[in-house]
Amino acid sequence: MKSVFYLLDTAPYGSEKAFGALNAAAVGLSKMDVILGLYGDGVYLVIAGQDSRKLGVPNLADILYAYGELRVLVHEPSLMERGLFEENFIETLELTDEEDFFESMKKSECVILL
Amino acid sequence: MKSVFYLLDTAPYGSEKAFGALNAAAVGLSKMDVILGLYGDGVYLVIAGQDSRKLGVPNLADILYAYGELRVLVHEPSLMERGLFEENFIETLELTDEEDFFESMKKSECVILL
Amino acid sequence: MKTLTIVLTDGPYISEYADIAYKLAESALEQYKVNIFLYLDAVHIPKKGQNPSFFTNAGQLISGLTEKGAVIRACSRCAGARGYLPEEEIIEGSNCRDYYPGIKITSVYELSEMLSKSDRVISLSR
Amino acid sequence: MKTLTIVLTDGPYISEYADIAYKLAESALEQYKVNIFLYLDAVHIPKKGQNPSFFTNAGQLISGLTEKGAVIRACSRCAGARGYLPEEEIIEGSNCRDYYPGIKITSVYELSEMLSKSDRVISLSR
Amino acid sequence: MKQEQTNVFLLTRPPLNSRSDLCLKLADRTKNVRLYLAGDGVYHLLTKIEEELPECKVYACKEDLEARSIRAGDKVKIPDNFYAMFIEDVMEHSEHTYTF
Amino acid sequence: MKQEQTNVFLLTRPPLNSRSDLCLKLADRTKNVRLYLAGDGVYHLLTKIEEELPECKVYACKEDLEARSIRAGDKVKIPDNFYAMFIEDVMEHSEHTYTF
Repeated sequence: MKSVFYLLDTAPYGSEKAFGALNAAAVGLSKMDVILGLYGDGVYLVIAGQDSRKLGVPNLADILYAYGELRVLVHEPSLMERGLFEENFIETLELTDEEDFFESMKKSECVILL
Repeated sequence: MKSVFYLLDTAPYGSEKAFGALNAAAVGLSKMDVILGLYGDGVYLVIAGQDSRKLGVPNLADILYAYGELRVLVHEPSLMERGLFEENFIETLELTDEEDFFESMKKSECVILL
Repeated sequence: MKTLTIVLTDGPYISEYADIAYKLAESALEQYKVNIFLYLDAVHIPKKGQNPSFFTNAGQLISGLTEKGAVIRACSRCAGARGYLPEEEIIEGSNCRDYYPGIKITSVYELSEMLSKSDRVISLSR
Repeated sequence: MKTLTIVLTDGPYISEYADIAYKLAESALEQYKVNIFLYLDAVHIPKKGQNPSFFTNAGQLISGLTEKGAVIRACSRCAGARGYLPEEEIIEGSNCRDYYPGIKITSVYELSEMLSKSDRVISLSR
Repeated sequence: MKQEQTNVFLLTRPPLNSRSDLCLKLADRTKNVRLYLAGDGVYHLLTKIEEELPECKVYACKEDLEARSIRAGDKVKIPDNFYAMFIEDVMEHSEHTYTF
Repeated sequence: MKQEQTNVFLLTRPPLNSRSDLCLKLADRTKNVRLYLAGDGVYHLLTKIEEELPECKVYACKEDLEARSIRAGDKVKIPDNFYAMFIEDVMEHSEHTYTF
């Protein structure tokens, strides 16, 4: 495999899955082309200003900033369905329509859902 | 508590949840009024003729038969949505419309989702 | 004194319910009796030796509740399936050497017992 | 020889993916190299001492695959969080005394290593 | 004067989730509802749940709002100690408690 | 003669599930699809998935059908050894493999 597409469809903080997807994607960067695709509830990760200190869990937005070289695609229809139009988004992410999102999945050699 | 409503909304066999809900409901019978409500994917449990030997997991239909005194309510709209019209159902179950299903939940002193 | 019973079914970290149950129980213990029943994957919550670098140790949290009076029990079928076995001897309030102090493995009948003696019940599961 | 890597994220019993992974790996091992990476809750799968009265022992199943040549590794962060700690000493092919034989705890970097050397990848998670 | 009995709902799932739908359906058929949003339940504020359930008092957990960077509208109450308030409501003033 | 490259999908989720929807959307945009149903994925036969995806070859796992008491229509293939067939397809004849 020279490319991998991690798909995250779980909301951040309610589960370790978002943290796990970010870690797995980040450590893969040195060996492969890695894309993290945010789909369904995974798109909640885009909101800027997350502060998880009082929950005693890692700040996932900070992890996204720390791995600026990681390509993160955001499935726009999932954002729209969830009422995420007026929020500020983390800037490094790429909003993609359904067509482009699925094309990226198909272009990657493998897709991993966590 | 004198009454408990266990709500199962997970498909049988893909997870231990259905087995867990059946066991918890069955052991409660001696102390309380127990209802097991099948909702969403939980309604797949109604199909007669289940044979799980080759999977190496308990036959959940047999457990339902074994606890004939357990009241099991089946949410009919969930059945319809899942295309379960032409199947044979286990006879001891009670099909209920949405109104009655929610009324039963409200009449029980507590609702437990597994 | 009124009694609250909390039923959990998820393991730690993969879901936030161990943390939420801790906060609920901690608040409730100031005035009420609290039971927690660990069912299905929740029997993993009290496993000893957790070292979650970035998260709060869920096993220690929940074990700490027993010092404040919470009664915490794990389902023996679920625990046995996952490799947690009850023993005769009780050490630090636990009958499982794999568990943090204060948490005992008992049968699922204990769940019915807890429920029948409770005023309120909360279940948390993903 | 072609290589298949299977990525798991769920614990045993609560999901059927340990069983499905076993069947996939067993078939694949007849002709191919097989890696299995245990991530998140899947690090519970190899826990020793499982006694699931009504189900097939998932830990023994997966441990048996290593005898047929499968390489099975667990994420060290996920394992450590849940109380499974790697040790220096390797006994029966494992560096964790809580684990069935043949399964080692390694870092998540091993996942990238496995993926980059694989021809096909299958992930199973609920 | 005795406080009126309420029905307390705790919702910890995000929108577009089958358990959230079940919660909202049941709340819709119930009187005197107090809806507590914690965990991923606070994402319902993005879809204005407080306007969908105008009869219902809505509370949200501050730590969960901060972690997820969600702002609450004026109709939503953000208690200083969410869990203490929830527990008091459940134990002392509620007829029924439902958790989704 | 070289066999045509296929795209192999393994679906283990029931209908009305967001991952099933994602699987079907992706399958719909993909050529030469072989859809393998295992686990709770076999419940898709109740909603006639083989008719929704007429271009697609559909296989179902026998043990999973039996456990769940699901009958398969004529268009659905039920291999003697589902996993052996799946693995051969994945390893030897597929361009891509997707699991949902």
